[in-house]
Amino acid sequence: MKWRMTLFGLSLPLAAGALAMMIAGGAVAQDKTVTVVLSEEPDIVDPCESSRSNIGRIVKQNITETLTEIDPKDGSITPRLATAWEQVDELTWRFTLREGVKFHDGSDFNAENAVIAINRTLNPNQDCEVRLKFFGNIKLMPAAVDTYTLEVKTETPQPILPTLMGTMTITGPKTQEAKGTQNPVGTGPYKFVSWTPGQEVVLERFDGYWGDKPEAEGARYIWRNESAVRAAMVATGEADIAPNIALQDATDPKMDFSYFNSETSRLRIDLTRAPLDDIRVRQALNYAIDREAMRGTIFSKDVVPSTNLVVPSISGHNPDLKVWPYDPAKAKELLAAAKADGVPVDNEITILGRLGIYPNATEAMEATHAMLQEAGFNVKLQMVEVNQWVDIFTRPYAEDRGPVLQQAQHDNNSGDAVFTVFFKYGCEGPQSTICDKEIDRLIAEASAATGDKRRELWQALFRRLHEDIVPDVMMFHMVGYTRINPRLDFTPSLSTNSELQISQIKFN
Amino acid sequence: MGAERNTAAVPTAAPRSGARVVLGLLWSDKFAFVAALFLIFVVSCAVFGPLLLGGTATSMNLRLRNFPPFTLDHGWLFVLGADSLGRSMLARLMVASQNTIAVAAAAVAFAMTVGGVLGLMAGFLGGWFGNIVMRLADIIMSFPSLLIAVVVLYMFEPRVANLVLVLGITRMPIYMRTSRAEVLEIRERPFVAAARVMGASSFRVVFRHVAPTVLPTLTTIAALDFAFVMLAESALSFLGIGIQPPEITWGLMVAQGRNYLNVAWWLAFFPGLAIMLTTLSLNLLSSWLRIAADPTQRWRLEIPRGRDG
Amino acid sequence: MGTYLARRAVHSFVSLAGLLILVFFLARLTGDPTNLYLPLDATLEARQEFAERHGFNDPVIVQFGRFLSGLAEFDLGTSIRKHRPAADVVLEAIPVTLGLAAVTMIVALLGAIVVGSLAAYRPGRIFDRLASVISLASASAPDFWVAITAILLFAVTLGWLPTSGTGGFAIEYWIMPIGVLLIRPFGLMVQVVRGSMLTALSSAYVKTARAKGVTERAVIFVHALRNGMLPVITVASDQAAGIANGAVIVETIFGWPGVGKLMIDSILYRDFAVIQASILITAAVIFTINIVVDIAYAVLDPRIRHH
Amino acid sequence: MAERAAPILEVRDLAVAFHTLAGELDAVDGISFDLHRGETLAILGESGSGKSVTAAAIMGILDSPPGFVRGGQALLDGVDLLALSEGRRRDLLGERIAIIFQDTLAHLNPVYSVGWQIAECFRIHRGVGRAEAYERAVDLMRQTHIPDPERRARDYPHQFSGGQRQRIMIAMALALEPDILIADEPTTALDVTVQAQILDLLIELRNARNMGLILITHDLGVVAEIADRLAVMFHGRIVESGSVGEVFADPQHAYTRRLMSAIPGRAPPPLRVATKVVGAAPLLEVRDLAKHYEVTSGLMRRRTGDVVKAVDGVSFDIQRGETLGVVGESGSGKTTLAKMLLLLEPPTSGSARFGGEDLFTLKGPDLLHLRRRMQVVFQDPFSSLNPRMSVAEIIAEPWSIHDGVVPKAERADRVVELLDRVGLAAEHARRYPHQFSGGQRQRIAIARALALAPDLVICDEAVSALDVSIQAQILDLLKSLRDELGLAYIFIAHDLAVVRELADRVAVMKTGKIVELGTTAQIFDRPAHPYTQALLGASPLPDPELMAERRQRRGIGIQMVKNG
Repeated sequence: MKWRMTLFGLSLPLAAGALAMMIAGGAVAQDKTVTVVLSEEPDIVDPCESSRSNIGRIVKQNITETLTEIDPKDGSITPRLATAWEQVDELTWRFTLREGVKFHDGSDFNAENAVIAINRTLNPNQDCEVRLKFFGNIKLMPAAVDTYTLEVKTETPQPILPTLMGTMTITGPKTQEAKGTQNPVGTGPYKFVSWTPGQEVVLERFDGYWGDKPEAEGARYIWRNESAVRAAMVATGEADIAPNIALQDATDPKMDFSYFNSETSRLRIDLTRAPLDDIRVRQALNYAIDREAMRGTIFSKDVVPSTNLVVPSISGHNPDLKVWPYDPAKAKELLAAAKADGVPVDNEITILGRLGIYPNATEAMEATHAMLQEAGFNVKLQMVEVNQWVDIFTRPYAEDRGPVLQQAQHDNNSGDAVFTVFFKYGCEGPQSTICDKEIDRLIAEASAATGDKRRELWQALFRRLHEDIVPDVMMFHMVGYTRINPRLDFTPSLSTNSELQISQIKFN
Repeated sequence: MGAERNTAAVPTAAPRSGARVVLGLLWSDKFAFVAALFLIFVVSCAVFGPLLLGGTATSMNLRLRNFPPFTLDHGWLFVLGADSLGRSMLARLMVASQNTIAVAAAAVAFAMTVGGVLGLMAGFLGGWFGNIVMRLADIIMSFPSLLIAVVVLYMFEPRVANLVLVLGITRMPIYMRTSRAEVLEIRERPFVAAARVMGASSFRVVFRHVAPTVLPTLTTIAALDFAFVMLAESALSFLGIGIQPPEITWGLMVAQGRNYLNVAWWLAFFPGLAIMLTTLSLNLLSSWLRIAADPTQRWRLEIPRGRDG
Repeated sequence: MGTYLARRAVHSFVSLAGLLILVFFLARLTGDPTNLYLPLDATLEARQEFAERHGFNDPVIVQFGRFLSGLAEFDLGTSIRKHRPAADVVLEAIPVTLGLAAVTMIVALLGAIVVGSLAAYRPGRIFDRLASVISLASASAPDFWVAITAILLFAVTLGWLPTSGTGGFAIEYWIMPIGVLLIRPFGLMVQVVRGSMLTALSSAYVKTARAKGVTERAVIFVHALRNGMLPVITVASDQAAGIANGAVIVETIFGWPGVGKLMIDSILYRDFAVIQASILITAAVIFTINIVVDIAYAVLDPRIRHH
Repeated sequence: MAERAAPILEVRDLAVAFHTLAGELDAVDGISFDLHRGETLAILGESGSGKSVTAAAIMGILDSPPGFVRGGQALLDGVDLLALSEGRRRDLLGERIAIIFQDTLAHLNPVYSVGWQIAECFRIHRGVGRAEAYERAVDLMRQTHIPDPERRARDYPHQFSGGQRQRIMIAMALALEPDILIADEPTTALDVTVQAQILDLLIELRNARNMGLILITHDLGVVAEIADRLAVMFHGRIVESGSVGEVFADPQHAYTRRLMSAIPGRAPPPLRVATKVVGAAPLLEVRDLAKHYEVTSGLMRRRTGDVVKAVDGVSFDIQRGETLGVVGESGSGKTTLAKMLLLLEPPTSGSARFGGEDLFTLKGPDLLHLRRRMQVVFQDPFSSLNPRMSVAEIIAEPWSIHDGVVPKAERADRVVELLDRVGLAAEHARRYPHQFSGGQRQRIAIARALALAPDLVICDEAVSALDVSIQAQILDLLKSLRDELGLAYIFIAHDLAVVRELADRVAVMKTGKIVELGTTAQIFDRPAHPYTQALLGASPLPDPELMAERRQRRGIGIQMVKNG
């Protein structure tokens, strides 16, 4: 009994100072295996789900590789399993494949096997997330021209097909047809050893890898739900990397690194419901939010107030747009003007938050709620779990809905704004609440364009959104925190949100 | 008649005024006395807190985010520190007591009433009805309460009333079982038989004779259940299907504070302490009540201090 | 006794059937899982196809029929989330939870018996008051709070124990999860032991034992304890069932892949097959515990044995 | 007296008090007595007189708290038991001084076999091994005449009858051949025939071992049967003591005299003729009434064919204003009979007509109306009143069940009237049952039974739980009510003397049948059935001379110690 008393009474101050007192790496295993602690157990280790972050961190570019690789810094495309590519005509792309690459099971990597892998991922009878997320409206017809030349035909012009191919990993030809393989085989620097459900996933270095031999001999993935526990595990040396810890657990600058995680947070405004259908009300909403007060408190000090729904590294981001200043007086003025014109500004607006959508999501909404109230809005706050949130967020929308500001976060790490705009702002977009002819025209034109033209069209689109429509209360380009044991030499980057290349890790 | 005097061990003390007796008995159990004071304080917070401090509890000041406790630098309201949005912990605790107590009391009362009545009827009527009630208790007990919560709160709004319903349903089986077991014993007692000989209906027997006898046992369980309900409410809040901000309960405060355990321990500690002290007080008081209400045990409170025992 | 057990088994079976029906239909009131499995940007057709493929478009009663015919062949369906048979997923998790539950209950029971008995031996004394207050307080402590504080203290600051994880039979991995898990049952059972020992110690046969010259220790632990155990066992089985039904917090925080965490995730992800399988299997475990408790009653109390 | 050895136990100025609501209450107020080897000292007193507390204090098993020894000594061979350390006293308990109790079911540990419990004495005091201790336990059971002791030693207390359990208690107490045995109401709950056997056993063992025996009892008959000396306790004091013969012949203290005169059945049998109206139909006609319980087994509760015949074809009539006594030992079916007549249990077969109407086929309002005419008074006054209702509520409850009997406005007055009728005061109406003594509660129960002005009251062991003097008062009350209100009673009792006091006719029941039915005079003076004769023969009467004679006939040698 007594020890518990002690724990209750004494542990508090101790716990408070615990992390400050921590010295890194108590009993670090001096082997060359990297232990990664994820936030959740992967449901599955099938490469066709590698767009989900905790699966991607295990599989993508470690076990299975992509034809092309997207550079997270600027969205540019670099070779991986394909060494070169060219557009033959509007509907055809041709990829030259790397020679001398072998799968872990000994099969050769060639055009024929690449076709098998692409067809597996895009099999319409499977719910592979890579297909549903990136190839939903696109039909690919791959064919082997010769051993190392792959031709991909499409029904509609796909100017950014090489970027798209950066999202799809190539599995071995003997992988079972149906989704849900327990034994992923690829060409990557690490091969899959075992998955003990509930316990760990183990990878080991693949000696037949085509590229440079990585330093780490293997990788072990474990998972803990609690951010504080993940952070503690790295601190005690039980793990080397915790890719995703909460802001308040990132207390040690020697171990904790922030990185832009390609997410952008916002409140989606439902433009179809009064009083949100009035642009002055929407502007007032944006003026009423004190973003600077939230930065460094509820949000990390490293977040950047946003103007575009895509991060600056994405092609099409418009850097010239102005961040909404905090101006409650202006907000009140706009509201009064709207009211004078008969806009029912007193209608109750619901702030619909989603629990855990990002760290401190609830507090962010509570703060927003308080700020909007301060500015004279009649708002109420409701936090819901994912399923309900998605129901409300996506079409078809309920007929009897009221005016809603919905907490949302968008992740585009695929290099191009096309992965964002149609879905969020097109007339037919599954999560769009606006229908603007100009926007739809820009989407159509930009989708078919390439290069600078494409980028300028996207920028024009974002300007129209930001200045003429105001469909969102823009918040921040977000950061994530990764805790890294000092024995590793590794810096997280924009892509750490979706992959974690063990081969890039060096030891100090 | 004279010969009968003093034959029973029950002395017939001169009647003192009721309130004085109760206070005297309470005073003789110092733990219970303190518990009673604390509960009075909590209840007054629940009644008056939102009126007095409702605004303070929700007024945000991000500069005071996670302001540490035990200093008066920002006035007495911040003596217990501030939460992650810089709101006064003290004010929030006092305001939250209303929802907390209301939810817990309503859920426990619901479980006790519905579960108790079902158990009474099951015990008294027996047969197929009794069987159904007992199977229902089995089912609820092995039914994950979270699923009930998700069902109710998905289908209806996450309102306080629905939360009470969910928590109430999940706590019902213990009352069903206990009251049934007690009824099986009580209905064999002669005073029940006497009532039936008089021609009393089953309804009368159950509610006039059996129910009042079962009640003290159920009340004791209810005191313990208070803690479970408050903690369960906390767990539901954490999973996103309980009370949601801007409403506050202690459970929600604990759930929210858990993210800050290593930087601002007071966020979860004080509401947790409040839950703990409240249940502790309820239990101390209920065990005192059990003794004080039982004439054969009451002497325990009457022994002068310093004596053995 | 044999018939009694048989009757209990029939009751359990009826409850189990009722439970399954309820779970099946109630789970389907919690919304369509499509949203949770397909990316936000998935097209309407993709959503249609998904629902079609998993049979969510059929009337619920048809889905139930399918479930029943699967059940007849001991097929509990396939997890949408994990693409594996739901029964496999649950059976992997069950031993973890049962291990936690068993060790916790043994430790809590032993501790509660000693503390509760000693408290009941001299009611009202300082040990009794302290035991009561501390056990009650610990029974109402938020467990995740205790768990995380314990990790920060014992693993991070002091470095005595690993933060989390399962380590087979290595005792250091068990200490904190068990410690956190037993707080509530322990607190509760101290109360129950105290109460029932209070009754047992004031009963007539204890007077007889004392009159025989039995030592006080034997009076408590031989004469009174066995009589006082019955209500304790009832509560202990309830608590064990509670843990078997999900030591969610401990499983989650310490990374023990048990059935509690599995059930919560399955509910949140609307993974119906796993919800059904885990409830079915844990309920079967719980009913087994209840029957074992009945047998324990009979072993402890000959009056029940001969009834 | 002079040549006798020093007493083995000397109690000097023993005082015991209890903490209660009203402060400290003296339960034993400075009593002194001696006990010699081979002698039986009876301590006689009613409940609350302090006699059991005395025994507990000597043994050191007082409920403490709330009880505590205030002063005095209990010298066992000159060693003060009350001043010993706990360990030293423990060594003497069982070894030199032992005790047996009344309620054997409660006083034996239900979860250990009786053999184990007896053997424990050897294990703790003599360090004897498990197997040998068990052997000795079996042997003791044989000495106390338990049949088949080898097998039965493995059984548990609840599997024995009350008499056998008392033998086991005795075996356990005598295991280590103590010098003193305290028997605290050892036969009170037993049937008369069994009681006689147990008393015989006690005397036999006392003589064989030359023990001192302290017999604590409220029953003058038991005192007369086996005691040598007698101490009468009243309000925590010994008010009178001396040899049994002397005290019985010439009681000095007023309390003792009252006690002697209160003994039921001492007065000549009543010469009462029930106000029988010749030719009128009987109030209640019972014909071939039977209650059979089928023994079931298996999952589907299949009948095994075995039948327990609790009541097996009973027929009798009761006239208006008549009292029928029903006597029998436990298990004779008398209570089941009452339950059937009260419609608390359905009969298996047979009929009963009450006021010409078929009791068992009535339904709804007719049944409700009939309920008013037949009421009950149960044995246990502690549990037959709802502890959570005030006396007024209890007595008035029948009126809220039967609308229109007494209008609401008049109920309070009627309650006072009824209280007055049963000898209670108006101010009692506001109190709760626990504030009353046993006799007072039984008066309340009677008042409740009278509330509906019934024709018949069934008294199921209505005075069995009461002290003798209270018994007499309640019997007087029942008599006067009968005479004033013309009530008929079915008076069920195991105590023959009580029945003799009240009944016009007596039915003797055995194993579900009425073996003899006749007028009270017939049954008591000229019993025809052997069972009736056995019952009468076994029942102890408060007459030392007569009892000594009887004992002689049963062949129990007694060494009478004549005092003074």
